[in-house]
Amino acid sequence: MAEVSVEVSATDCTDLAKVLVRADPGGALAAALDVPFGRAVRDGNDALVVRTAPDAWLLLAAADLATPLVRRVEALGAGEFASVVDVTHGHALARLTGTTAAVVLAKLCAIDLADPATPDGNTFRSLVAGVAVTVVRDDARPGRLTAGSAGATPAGGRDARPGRLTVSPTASLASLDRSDALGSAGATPAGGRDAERERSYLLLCDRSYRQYLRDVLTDAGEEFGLAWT
Amino acid sequence: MKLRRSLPRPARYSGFGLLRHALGGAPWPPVWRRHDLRDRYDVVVIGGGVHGLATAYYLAANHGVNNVAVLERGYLGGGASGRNTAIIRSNYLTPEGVAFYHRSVRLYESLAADLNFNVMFSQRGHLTLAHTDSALRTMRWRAEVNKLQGVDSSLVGRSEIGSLVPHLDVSDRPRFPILGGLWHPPGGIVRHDAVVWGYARGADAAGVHLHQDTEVVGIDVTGGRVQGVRTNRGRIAAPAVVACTAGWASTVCDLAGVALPITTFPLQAAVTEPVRPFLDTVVVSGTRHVYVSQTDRGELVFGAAVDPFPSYSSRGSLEFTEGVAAHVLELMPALAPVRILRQWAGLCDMTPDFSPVMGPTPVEGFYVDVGWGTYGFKAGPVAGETMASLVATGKTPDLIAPFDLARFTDGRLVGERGAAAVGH
Amino acid sequence: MRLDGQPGEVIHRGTPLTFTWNGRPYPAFAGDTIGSALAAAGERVFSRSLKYHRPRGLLTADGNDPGCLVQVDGEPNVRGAHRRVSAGMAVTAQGVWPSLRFDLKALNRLAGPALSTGFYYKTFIRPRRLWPYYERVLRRFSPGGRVPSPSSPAGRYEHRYAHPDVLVAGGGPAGMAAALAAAEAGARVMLVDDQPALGGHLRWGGPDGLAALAQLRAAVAAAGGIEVLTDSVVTGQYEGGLVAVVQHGLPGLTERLVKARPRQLVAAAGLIERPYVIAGNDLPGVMLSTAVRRLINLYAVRPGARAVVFTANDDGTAAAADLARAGVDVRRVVDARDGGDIVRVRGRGGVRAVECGDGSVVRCDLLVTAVGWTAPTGLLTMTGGRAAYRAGAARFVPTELPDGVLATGGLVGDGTLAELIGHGRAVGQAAARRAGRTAPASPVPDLVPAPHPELFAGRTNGFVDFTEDVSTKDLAAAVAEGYDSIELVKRYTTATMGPTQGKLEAVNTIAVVAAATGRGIPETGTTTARPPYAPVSLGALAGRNYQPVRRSPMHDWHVAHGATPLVAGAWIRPDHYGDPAGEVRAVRQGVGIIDVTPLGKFELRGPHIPDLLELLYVNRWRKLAVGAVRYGVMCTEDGVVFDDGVTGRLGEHRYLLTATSSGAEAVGEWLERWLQTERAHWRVHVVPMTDAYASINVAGPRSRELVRRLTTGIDLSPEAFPYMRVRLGEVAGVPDCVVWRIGFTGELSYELHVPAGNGLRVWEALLATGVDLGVRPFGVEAQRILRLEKGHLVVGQDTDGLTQAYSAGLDWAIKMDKDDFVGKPELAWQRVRDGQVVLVGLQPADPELVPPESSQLVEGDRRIVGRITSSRFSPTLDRSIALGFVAPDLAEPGTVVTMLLPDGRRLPARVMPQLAHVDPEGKRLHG
Amino acid sequence: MVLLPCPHCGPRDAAEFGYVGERAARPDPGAATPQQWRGYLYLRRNPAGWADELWLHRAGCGRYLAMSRHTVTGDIRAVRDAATGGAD
Repeated sequence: MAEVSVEVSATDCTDLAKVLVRADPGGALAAALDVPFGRAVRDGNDALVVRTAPDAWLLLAAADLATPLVRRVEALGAGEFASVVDVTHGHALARLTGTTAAVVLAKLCAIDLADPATPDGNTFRSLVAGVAVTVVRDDARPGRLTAGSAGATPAGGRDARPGRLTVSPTASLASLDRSDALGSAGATPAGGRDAERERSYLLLCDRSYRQYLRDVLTDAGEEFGLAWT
Repeated sequence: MKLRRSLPRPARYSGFGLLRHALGGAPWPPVWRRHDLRDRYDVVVIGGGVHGLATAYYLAANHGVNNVAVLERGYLGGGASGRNTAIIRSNYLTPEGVAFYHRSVRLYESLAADLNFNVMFSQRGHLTLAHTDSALRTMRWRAEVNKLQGVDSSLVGRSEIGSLVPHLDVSDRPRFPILGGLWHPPGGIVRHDAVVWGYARGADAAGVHLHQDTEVVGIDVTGGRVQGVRTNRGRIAAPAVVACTAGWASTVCDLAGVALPITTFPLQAAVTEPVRPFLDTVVVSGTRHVYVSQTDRGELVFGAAVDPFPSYSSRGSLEFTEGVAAHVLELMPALAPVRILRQWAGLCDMTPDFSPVMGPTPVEGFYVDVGWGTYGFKAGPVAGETMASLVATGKTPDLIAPFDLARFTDGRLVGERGAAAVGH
Repeated sequence: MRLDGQPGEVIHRGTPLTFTWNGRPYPAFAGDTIGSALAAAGERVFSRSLKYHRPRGLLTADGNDPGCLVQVDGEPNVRGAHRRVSAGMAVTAQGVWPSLRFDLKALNRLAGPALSTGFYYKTFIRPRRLWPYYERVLRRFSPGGRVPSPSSPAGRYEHRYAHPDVLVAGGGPAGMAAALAAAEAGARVMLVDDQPALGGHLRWGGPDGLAALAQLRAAVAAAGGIEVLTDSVVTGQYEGGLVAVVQHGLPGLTERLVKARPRQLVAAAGLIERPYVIAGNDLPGVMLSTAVRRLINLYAVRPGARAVVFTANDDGTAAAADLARAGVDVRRVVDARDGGDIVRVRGRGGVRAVECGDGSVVRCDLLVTAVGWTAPTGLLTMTGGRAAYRAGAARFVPTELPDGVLATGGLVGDGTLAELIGHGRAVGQAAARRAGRTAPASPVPDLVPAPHPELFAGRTNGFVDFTEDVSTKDLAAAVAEGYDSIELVKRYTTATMGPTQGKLEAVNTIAVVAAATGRGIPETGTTTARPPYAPVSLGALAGRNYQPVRRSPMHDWHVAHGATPLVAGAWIRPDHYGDPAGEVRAVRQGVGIIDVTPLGKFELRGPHIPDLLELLYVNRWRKLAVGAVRYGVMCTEDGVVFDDGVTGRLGEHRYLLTATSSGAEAVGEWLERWLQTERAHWRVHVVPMTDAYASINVAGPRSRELVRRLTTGIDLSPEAFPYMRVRLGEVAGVPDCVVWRIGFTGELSYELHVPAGNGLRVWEALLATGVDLGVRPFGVEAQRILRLEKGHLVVGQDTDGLTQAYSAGLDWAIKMDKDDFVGKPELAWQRVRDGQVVLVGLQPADPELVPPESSQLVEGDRRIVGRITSSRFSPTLDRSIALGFVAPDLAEPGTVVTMLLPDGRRLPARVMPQLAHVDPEGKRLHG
Repeated sequence: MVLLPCPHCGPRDAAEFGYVGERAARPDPGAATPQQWRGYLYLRRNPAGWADELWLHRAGCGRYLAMSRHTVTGDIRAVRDAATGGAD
């Protein structure tokens, strides 16, 4: 069973910019953001727009983009009751990547991580090791958000709609993938059908749990040699 | 009320009797008998658990009222009486609470002799652990109120705790280290079924009719006065009806049109395989929501807080055992290989102030002894004694006066809620 | 005795090893169970029974064997007939004294008749004072192994969630077939079996089934999408379809609890063989037919030399054949189907002879019985399924399955191997379909229980429950005493309540009670099946036991600077840095800084904020100007103080609301509750900001100077930035900081809310910049002293779950002329009620004496008239100070009350004119 | 673990939710008698059957939910976001 010898790694991405948007789901801002509940969509090269609640969105972007992003979104929602708040400092953010990422996460989280239930681009908020965590499945390698705000690799993910939220022509996101090779065969919970690919999850929780999240991921990933990068 | 001559007592239980029966091979007489339903009783008690049986027993034993029926939907002691973790203590917070439970402990102490039935009351001591400053503060509050009421109760430190229960981790390692505890030597455990059977046997001997498999489906009220009850076996006229149900109090009282300040929650418990004796006291951690004791048979009995939402289902859940295990192992890490054998749930009628509802209701002749939350078994004897006195004399005993139903409409709740953080 | 190689044996003769049994070394092969290794070495006695300490040996030779519970190293109650031996394992017998062979507790047998069921209820009653001694003796006879010592190393236990489409519980032929069929249909399958390998009865059923077994195993291995969990037990199905599985034998892991939520559960647990209840049925050497077949075929162990076989079915006949093949002298096969019977087993310490129904006596050392099967329906009935008694087959069968559950194999009925596989396949397909996959809709063939005679108890008194030592006579006596429902019998005799959980003995118990009451088996009914279905360790249930911890951005700094940690809910906070009194003096004389990050913080946006604040606080908010801050008190609808904190208006439609650290979560939910349910039309957004800001309180007469050095863009002059005002600006180069001037400590103080990522930077800058001002960090303890000196109450300490706002001395804040606010009606009525206790400042007459918090205030011997809620030694006043509740007639300033200390001393204290002990006029605050 | 159907997130473990209480209309605080007000504060229907309850999906979408739940079987026959109207 579960003969796995694979890599899984984690990265602390807490520094990324995070902007919370609260608005009427039927309003103009919601229409402009155009992301259904439970989905995360890459918008141009600038932000990952995560619909976290029926009336809430969380925008993730490179570390120095919070302020322009706030302005931009505020402009989209002008005239309606909407709140756009920079919550960059309010959350810890980690990225868990690897062929066994789902197996590691399945030790901590009760949600079905198989493709039919939570495909790439899916997001949910649930308990992870007892803490409420927003999980975003974000396998798409190009344009992947990681720590820092280094150079750019402009390439839309499959949900990309270039231009919508572009903040500035110069600032864009990092895509700091370390490995080029897809991981070797891995195991998934019950079955192993939809597993052998590398997966990547963004995990976002209240900032005060940053160390705790790191500790539990390390512990759960121990058998797969989880390393922090 | 009519006084009936009490029937001869059954064969007395004793070591000698046991030997005689063993050698002679004569069977023991039944602990209780079956009867046809009379069409009229002086008092009908709804609920064949410890409260109902004790009420009936004391009505007959203390007041000579023995034309009494106890109606039990299932089998005697099959509800909360048979599902609780049988912890007895009197170290409550409020003077009212302490006085009441203090009397209960006294009654428990003499119960085996009074009933001629060994209820195996083991006064091995009751230790409540504090993991926070505020828990410690509330414990000191309890200890001080207890002492003033003559109840043996005191604050103890880590080293004393370590010697009382060597398996407890009293170091700083746990996430919530043990800071101190409330030590209550007269507390302990009892064999819950034996208490039920002992009262049942005593009540039966005194002439009370115990009707099992008898469900109350209606309560007749005319002109604001109770007339009797309807059951699945027929109608019974009675000038006095006492509701002594746990878990179904709202449903039963609803039959009489009496609204209650009660929400019903399951309370789960679990028991392990037997292990050799190593735990001599009852250990409670309110902060970590767990209590544990070891029976004379060697099993560890675990309980926790009530479930997080109301239900009338008495199924056990996995989260409960997960939570209990996590908390027990935090307290006593060495127990990891010990296996849970069985889990179950009972129903607890929670009130807003964590105190029972006892006494008359707006319906004349209809009395309640309900809302016992998680502490009903501890109060069984004293509840029976005081309810019997109320029903027989019409006067509310001082001990239960603070627990009347009217306190909710008058806005004078009992202060046990103040210590709720520490748990029962 | 070990036999030559058997075709299906699971022992590895190439890997011999040694373990110890009661201290003596024994040989074994890898693959042996403890029980098989000991049996191979000729041991027959493995334990002593609970009450009478009778010797017990192998009965079932599987996990349920009641006679083979042993201690393995530190682990008690190990199933010795299931656990595999490993080299160096130390196995001992449990609960015997001084030894298994010579057990003095067996003297109990002499008292046998008097130890009849429930004897302890009837004795030890008088004299009362002797009961504790009796109890001590009783406890000494409790069964079971020893728990590990507190210092022994813990194993590693883990949890894992799983979401298979189909979970098959039981890896016998039907279970394997079901798994294969479901997987073929594309379902993700989890196949669980408690044995170390798949196969069920095919493993030990003799050479004929081995080829089929190999085929099935190969097919499972080749199929994609089947995750096989062997040496794993399904321990229960719970509401919501949750299935718990405990996995053993994983590398580096003691056990793993798999929490599976399959769309379909297929129960394929097979059958459990029942013992025969006659006199002597517990003697070592009495075994079930399945036990001897396991011993011979799996472990190559010859179970005895001369055997009698009593059978009512073909399996007994097969067992007789296996025995003969293994070289056992089968002296007689008594067949119940031909009217044969056995009535008694003779022997002491082991079987010596069997007394047959025809009066003959056959000498032997082994009695093998095959008298029927129990379908383990517990897993089904515990989640709402039903089982009914089928008299013709002498067993209960499932009649109604809960939603999401299917059953196959022996649990359902009997059949040939092909029939079992065919049924399993059809059920597997059905499960896949129900799980949303496409599978052929082939009809599920009938699988019915084969006819079987009812053989629940023989003519003599025998043991029904082996672990509890309950006999037919005990059950009958309980019924005669009036404990005549199955639940009461169970409780009175403890039958079915032992470690085998009734799997082996429940049906026999029901049958014997049915006979005793004269009711039939169906009317007698079953006892309620409760989880867990198999015993599960606390370690597996607890798993890694992760416990969330919250830390502020300055946490590591506190640790590095010697802070004593304080566990405050989920947070870890610095209690003090070694010298709380010094920290207090620093604040009163110079300046101190404290990390108050856990303070609840919420940013409010929207036009209806004043409405919300007016509704949820007892005080007034409408006129709060931009830049102003106000203290507020929240009550619940019953007027009880719920939380307090300050709220500042940062902009036209932008406020920052704070709550207590411990109340933060509840306050956030409270705000949302009113906004989402009662006032859904109000336009207010609440954004939790507790973690977004590192919060630092800078307090002391020199705080203005310190803050001035680091801020840009804020005029800190008292005129421009007075008490209870808020400003936005830059601190230590960090933009977007919120600075408000408030004073929980009673000193001039500024609270800085700094974007959390920069918290440490600002914290360190404050300390570095204020060296000449005498700046010191202070912890929660100093803050407690400071606030007590100032008479500020702490909700939850100076109030409790029933303290209403007037009692807490908050009259000044309550604005009854508002139209509505939460708690208003109760507060209106409460105001006019007499007798409410009042919170007052107190000072003990002895300035050195600090009355412990919760000390009671008394009058006369017993009357309680109040209590101390907070007390400390005040370094500022150089005396003890306190807050406390007193009865209203004692609240008059100057009244002397009596404190009763925990040590019994009664000492006087004086009621103060106000709550504040230091600077009641508030000069320092406004400085 | 009981699964509760969140109208937004789908079925989730009960552990993610908080039970708030029976849903009851708040009396007019200006007009209510003590009896009425305390009935609202303390008296409960507590049915062994269908109950109208308020829940919070605490670790999920954070929404308050109006749920009609059977307290004996655990079945849920209706659930909606508490903020969206609906017959009470």
